Amino acid sequence: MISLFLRDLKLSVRAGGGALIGVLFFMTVVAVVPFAVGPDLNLLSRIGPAILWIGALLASLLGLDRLFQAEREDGSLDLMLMQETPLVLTVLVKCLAHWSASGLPLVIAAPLLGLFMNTSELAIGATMLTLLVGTPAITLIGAAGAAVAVTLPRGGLLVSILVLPLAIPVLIFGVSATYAAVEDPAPFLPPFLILMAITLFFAVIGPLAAAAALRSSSD
Amino acid sequence: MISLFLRDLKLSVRAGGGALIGVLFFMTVVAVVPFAVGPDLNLLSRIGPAILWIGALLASLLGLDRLFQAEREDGSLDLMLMQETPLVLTVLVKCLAHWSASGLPLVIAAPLLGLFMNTSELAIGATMLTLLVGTPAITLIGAAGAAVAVTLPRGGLLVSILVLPLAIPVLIFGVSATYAAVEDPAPFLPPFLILMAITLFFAVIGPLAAAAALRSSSD
Amino acid sequence: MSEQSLAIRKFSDLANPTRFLGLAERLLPWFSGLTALLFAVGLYLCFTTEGDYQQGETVRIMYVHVPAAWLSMMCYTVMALSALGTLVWRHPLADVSARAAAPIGACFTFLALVTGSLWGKPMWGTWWVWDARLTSVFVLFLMYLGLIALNRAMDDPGKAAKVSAILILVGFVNIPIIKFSVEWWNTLHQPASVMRLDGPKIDPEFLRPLLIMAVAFSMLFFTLHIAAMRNEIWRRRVTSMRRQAARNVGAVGTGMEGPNA
Amino acid sequence: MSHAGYVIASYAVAALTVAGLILWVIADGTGRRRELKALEDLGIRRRSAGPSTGEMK
Amino acid sequence: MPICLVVEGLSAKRGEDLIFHDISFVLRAGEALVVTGANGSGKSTLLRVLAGLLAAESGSVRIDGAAAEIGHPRELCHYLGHRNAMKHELTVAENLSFWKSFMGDSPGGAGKDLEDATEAVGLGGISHLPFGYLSAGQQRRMAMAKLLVAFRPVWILDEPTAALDANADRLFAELVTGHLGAGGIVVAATHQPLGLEARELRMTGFAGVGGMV
Amino acid sequence: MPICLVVEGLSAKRGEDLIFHDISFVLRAGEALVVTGANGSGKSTLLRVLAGLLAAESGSVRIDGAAAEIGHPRELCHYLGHRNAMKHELTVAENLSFWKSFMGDSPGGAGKDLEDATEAVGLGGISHLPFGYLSAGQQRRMAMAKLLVAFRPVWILDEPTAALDANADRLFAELVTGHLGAGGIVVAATHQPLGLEARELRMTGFAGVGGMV
Ligand code: HEM
Ligand SMILES: Nc1ncnc2c1ncn2[C@@H]1O[C@H](COP(=O)(O)OP(=O)(O)OP(=O)(O)O)[C@@H](O)[C@H]1O
Ligand SMILES: Nc1ncnc2c1ncn2[C@@H]1O[C@H](COP(=O)(O)OP(=O)(O)OP(=O)(O)O)[C@@H](O)[C@H]1O
Ligand SMILES: [Mg+2]
Ligand SMILES: [Mg+2]
Repeated sequence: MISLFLRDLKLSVRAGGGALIGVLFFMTVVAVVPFAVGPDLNLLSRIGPAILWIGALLASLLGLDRLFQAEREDGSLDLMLMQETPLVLTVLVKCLAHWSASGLPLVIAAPLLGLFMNTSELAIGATMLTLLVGTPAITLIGAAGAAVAVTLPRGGLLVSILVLPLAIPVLIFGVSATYAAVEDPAPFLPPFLILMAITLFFAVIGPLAAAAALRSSSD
Repeated sequence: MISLFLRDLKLSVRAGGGALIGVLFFMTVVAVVPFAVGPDLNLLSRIGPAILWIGALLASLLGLDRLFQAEREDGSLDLMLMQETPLVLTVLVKCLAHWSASGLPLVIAAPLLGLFMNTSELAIGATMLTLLVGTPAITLIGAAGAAVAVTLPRGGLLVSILVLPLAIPVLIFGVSATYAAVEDPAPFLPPFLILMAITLFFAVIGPLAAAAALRSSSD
Repeated sequence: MSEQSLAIRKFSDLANPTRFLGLAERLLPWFSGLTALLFAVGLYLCFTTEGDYQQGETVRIMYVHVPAAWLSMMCYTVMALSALGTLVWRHPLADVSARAAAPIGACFTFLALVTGSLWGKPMWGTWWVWDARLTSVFVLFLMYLGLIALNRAMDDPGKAAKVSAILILVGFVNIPIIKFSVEWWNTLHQPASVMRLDGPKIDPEFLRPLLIMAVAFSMLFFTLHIAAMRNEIWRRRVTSMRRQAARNVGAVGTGMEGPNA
Repeated sequence: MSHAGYVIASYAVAALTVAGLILWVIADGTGRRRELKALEDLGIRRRSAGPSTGEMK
Repeated sequence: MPICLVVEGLSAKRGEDLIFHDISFVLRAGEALVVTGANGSGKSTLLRVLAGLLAAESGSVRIDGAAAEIGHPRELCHYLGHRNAMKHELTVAENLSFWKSFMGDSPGGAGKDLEDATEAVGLGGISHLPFGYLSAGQQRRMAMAKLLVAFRPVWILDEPTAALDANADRLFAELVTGHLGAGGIVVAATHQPLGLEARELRMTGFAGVGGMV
Repeated sequence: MPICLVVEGLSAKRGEDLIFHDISFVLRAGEALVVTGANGSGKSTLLRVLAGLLAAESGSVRIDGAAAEIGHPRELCHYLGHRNAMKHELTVAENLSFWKSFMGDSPGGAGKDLEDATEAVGLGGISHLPFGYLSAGQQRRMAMAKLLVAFRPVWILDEPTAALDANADRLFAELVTGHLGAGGIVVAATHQPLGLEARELRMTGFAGVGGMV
């Protein structure tokens, strides 16, 4: 299992700087926003956390579709399906590797971008925390979509169709927890705990669904 | 040429709803913003057009990377490169088909989303008009990025990164034309005409650059 | 050997990477020594000169910020010249130079951004504003990163060279925007006071360490650039030798003879 | 108002970045040199004999 | 105790159509089966059913006499399909050692180590190269080395010698003979003679019934 | 006037390395050339240069005696590579008719219509199926039908018979003979004998000159 984790990490570093491209995309999206809404710092600092979350969501979605498709195209998936190792475990480890290579860098880059959006220190911390807790959920549920779409030719798009509606709650609770941390009356913990619950829930459901989809889609 | 246009349309309809996903993503982005800025309707209606434009911009990037990559993977690109038909024309037709399948639905969905953002009817009309004129520019310049990235394993994100900076002028003039239509003192026509000029410019530059990149990337 | 390939041979001699390697081997120790020396002097001056009566101690940030900002623009200019070299003269070292410069430029731009922000917080009361100068420097940073990502994603250097050369040249419009943004638009940022047509307008007390640090940073850039170019040449040799190895094994092993032999 | 923290922070960031850059260049260099050595030890020459031609029958 | 691959009344569908129907055979340790037939007659489909990658419509695949309890017969099988299951970005050694540690060995045998395996397919000494640098034929041979690094008693091979030249064909025949000699079982689909002694299953295709020859 | 494919002093690079050097030949109407050689010797590279898909390092490819003015020799060529250039989501008929109308006919001939072409490759009557439902060999045959629906005097074929069964091999030989008989030209790279009369070009390969750097 560790060998799988290491292999996937190696692959994403070696195959064209996966992490770098994800972070760069994130930064570009954030940099585009002031051009549209104007350089008004107050406004920017208000929508800052939301923009960060949208950017992170998009960046983690865009690479996801290759999670199993690459394995399928070169035949590795067939071999993984045949092993004694429970498929659920294989899926989970692949998700972890994917998140470490492309989700974690986003979390780490978030504070820098938060500064650009003139977000307060507290809000930046809250954004980082919610991203840290929330992005794994996107990867995990994305894995299920990627598995469903693995046999489809234009999987990339389909994954998002399947995953986006499921990712919306993550986004909403992530964003509202962040705002709750900043604005006084709203309590931070309830939405944050819900976010954690969603992540844990997806950590179970995502790999299970993905494994089932992979089994049945093999042909 | 018509056969190419029809084939590409058929493909995008048959292979997993390119249109649908773009619209879905667009809706997600728009749906999240109210959570961020709070239920302040004035503010929402103020930033509404900008958010719609950002959403549309990001959504049109989503499918772009497959524009030539799919053709390359199954060898069709080789044959297209060999024909008498000028490559520029082939690229242009492919762009048109892509825009009809995934840009047009965004334009059509925009009014609905505009209502969610409490945008005035006039602003909605202006947004639609500017999107109608502006989104082709994104597809056309995106084609150049897609052609550059055609040989890359993780083309998707890289295309967006290459294209986003070039799309910024489109965004700026699209948004400012929309605002100009709503706020009285600023005249609507100048930015709108500039937007049209940018689109026409990209209609020439994009396919030319894409054709050149495709020729040189063939191996 | 045909005439044409002879011509290719001859032309390539002019830009012989092996000669470059020899040169680099000889230059590098001197360059690194000089850089270290300049930094020692520069840093000493940085901390011994007086603070500004208006800005207090924070003026010392200038000695890092301004050279880093200059270098970030100079590095891009070097890359743009190299890009011209790739496209116009097809000089084989030009592509190596552009590719090696990108990470260095990204680091300097990063430094300018961070030190600028660290200066902005006490001076302007905010880490960041979206004005023309700051935005254009951020765009420069993104362009560096984009070029690095592109180079890493394309494994065939020949193919990456052309594409990135074009991108570099297109992106070069950003450089004058950075330089003159403070004059074209009114921004929070300070207008130029050293690099002006009518001579520097800055107290020599600050000018001395600033200039020495600027020279030190430039030497650092040249040293690193030469070393990175050398690394890049080695990297390409490794790649080419590996392909060769794959082919040789095929030749030595089985299957050298065709079916109809 | 002295703001020493900001000054120290900027020098620290500068030192770290530059040190990282230098270390990376050095490490890259030694790595490539080692790989070249290994390949040369395997007896692979960079420029080998004449180019191949097809032969017609 | 030697193993034994038992196939009983197997039939499989592709989409809506029955591809083959009621195929039964028994392969004992040391026996090989070559599956032949025209294009589209269902060879690949049969192999994928045997490897547990495609659900059978009816019938069963069983392995008797395995050294330990197994969950599913596929766990005792190697499958070499049209694609090589190797990553172009990683070196050959990284690829092989990943599969070696990920797959592990089936009870009753042990995989060779990397050097021996690449040696055995005639490509010793280049395992430090990225897989993508190899030519089509070399890649195929390295995929075969995968059969050696992790031990599985049953090999299921789909057109293993496509893209190989005559010399490599011989080498492959040796590998298979060696595996059979050690008590293994091999099922291979092919268009070309493989140069080994084996029983043959002719697929007659298009809903035809396969007949043992 | 019959056409004539003239290749003079051709050489090509892959990455940094010269793959072949100074290849010259002339093929007249009705002549075929078979390119052979070990794996990685540069067969595919040569064909891609002939098809204008890869720039030659030096030398030229020319077609003399074409019926009309042409911009580039590649416009008179069919290229069948390793990949089939067909979309899995579209039916065979949709695929073929797209290529028929997109490519059009070169002057001096006319393509067959779809039914005749699928008939000619032995798969008449299944053109309503999505291309993805076909087996490997059937897909390859349908890709060959593409050669027939749009007329091109020169065919450039890279391992055309890979994955074909013996029957289809014969059928392919017939197709090629027919094309040659009608005054066409064929260049094919292959590992297996194609069963037709042709001149042979052996690539000796493996002696790449290390280029710059
Ligand atoms: C992140 C924010 C900042 C960025 C990206 C930035 C960028 C730059 C650049 C690119 C230059 C070189 C311009 C040229 O050569 O004309 C420069 C110079 C300079 N910057 Fe900044 N800067 C930032 C913040 C600040 C702050 C907060 C201050 C001080 C309050 C400051 C003071 C200066 C000074 C004094 C110069 C030298 C100008 C001259 O004499 O030519 N900068 N900066
Ligand atoms: N993914 C699929 N979906 C539906 N039908 C399929 C699919 N793959 C193959 N078929 C059909 O199943 C039949 C058997 O195909 P299979 O690939 O098993 O043939 P094969 O004997 O391996 O042929 P070949 O020699 O060409 O490889 C074919 O008629 C084909 O049309
Ligand atoms: N895309 C590529 N980039 C760089 N080098 C390549 C590329 N494709 C092939 N090569 C190299 O060019 C050489 C010739 O390859 P080519 O594909 O022409 O061989 P071939 O004769 O067709 O072999 P095969 O019989 O395996 O098809 C090989 O040594 C290979 O390493
Ligand atoms: Mg098959
Ligand atoms: Mg080949």
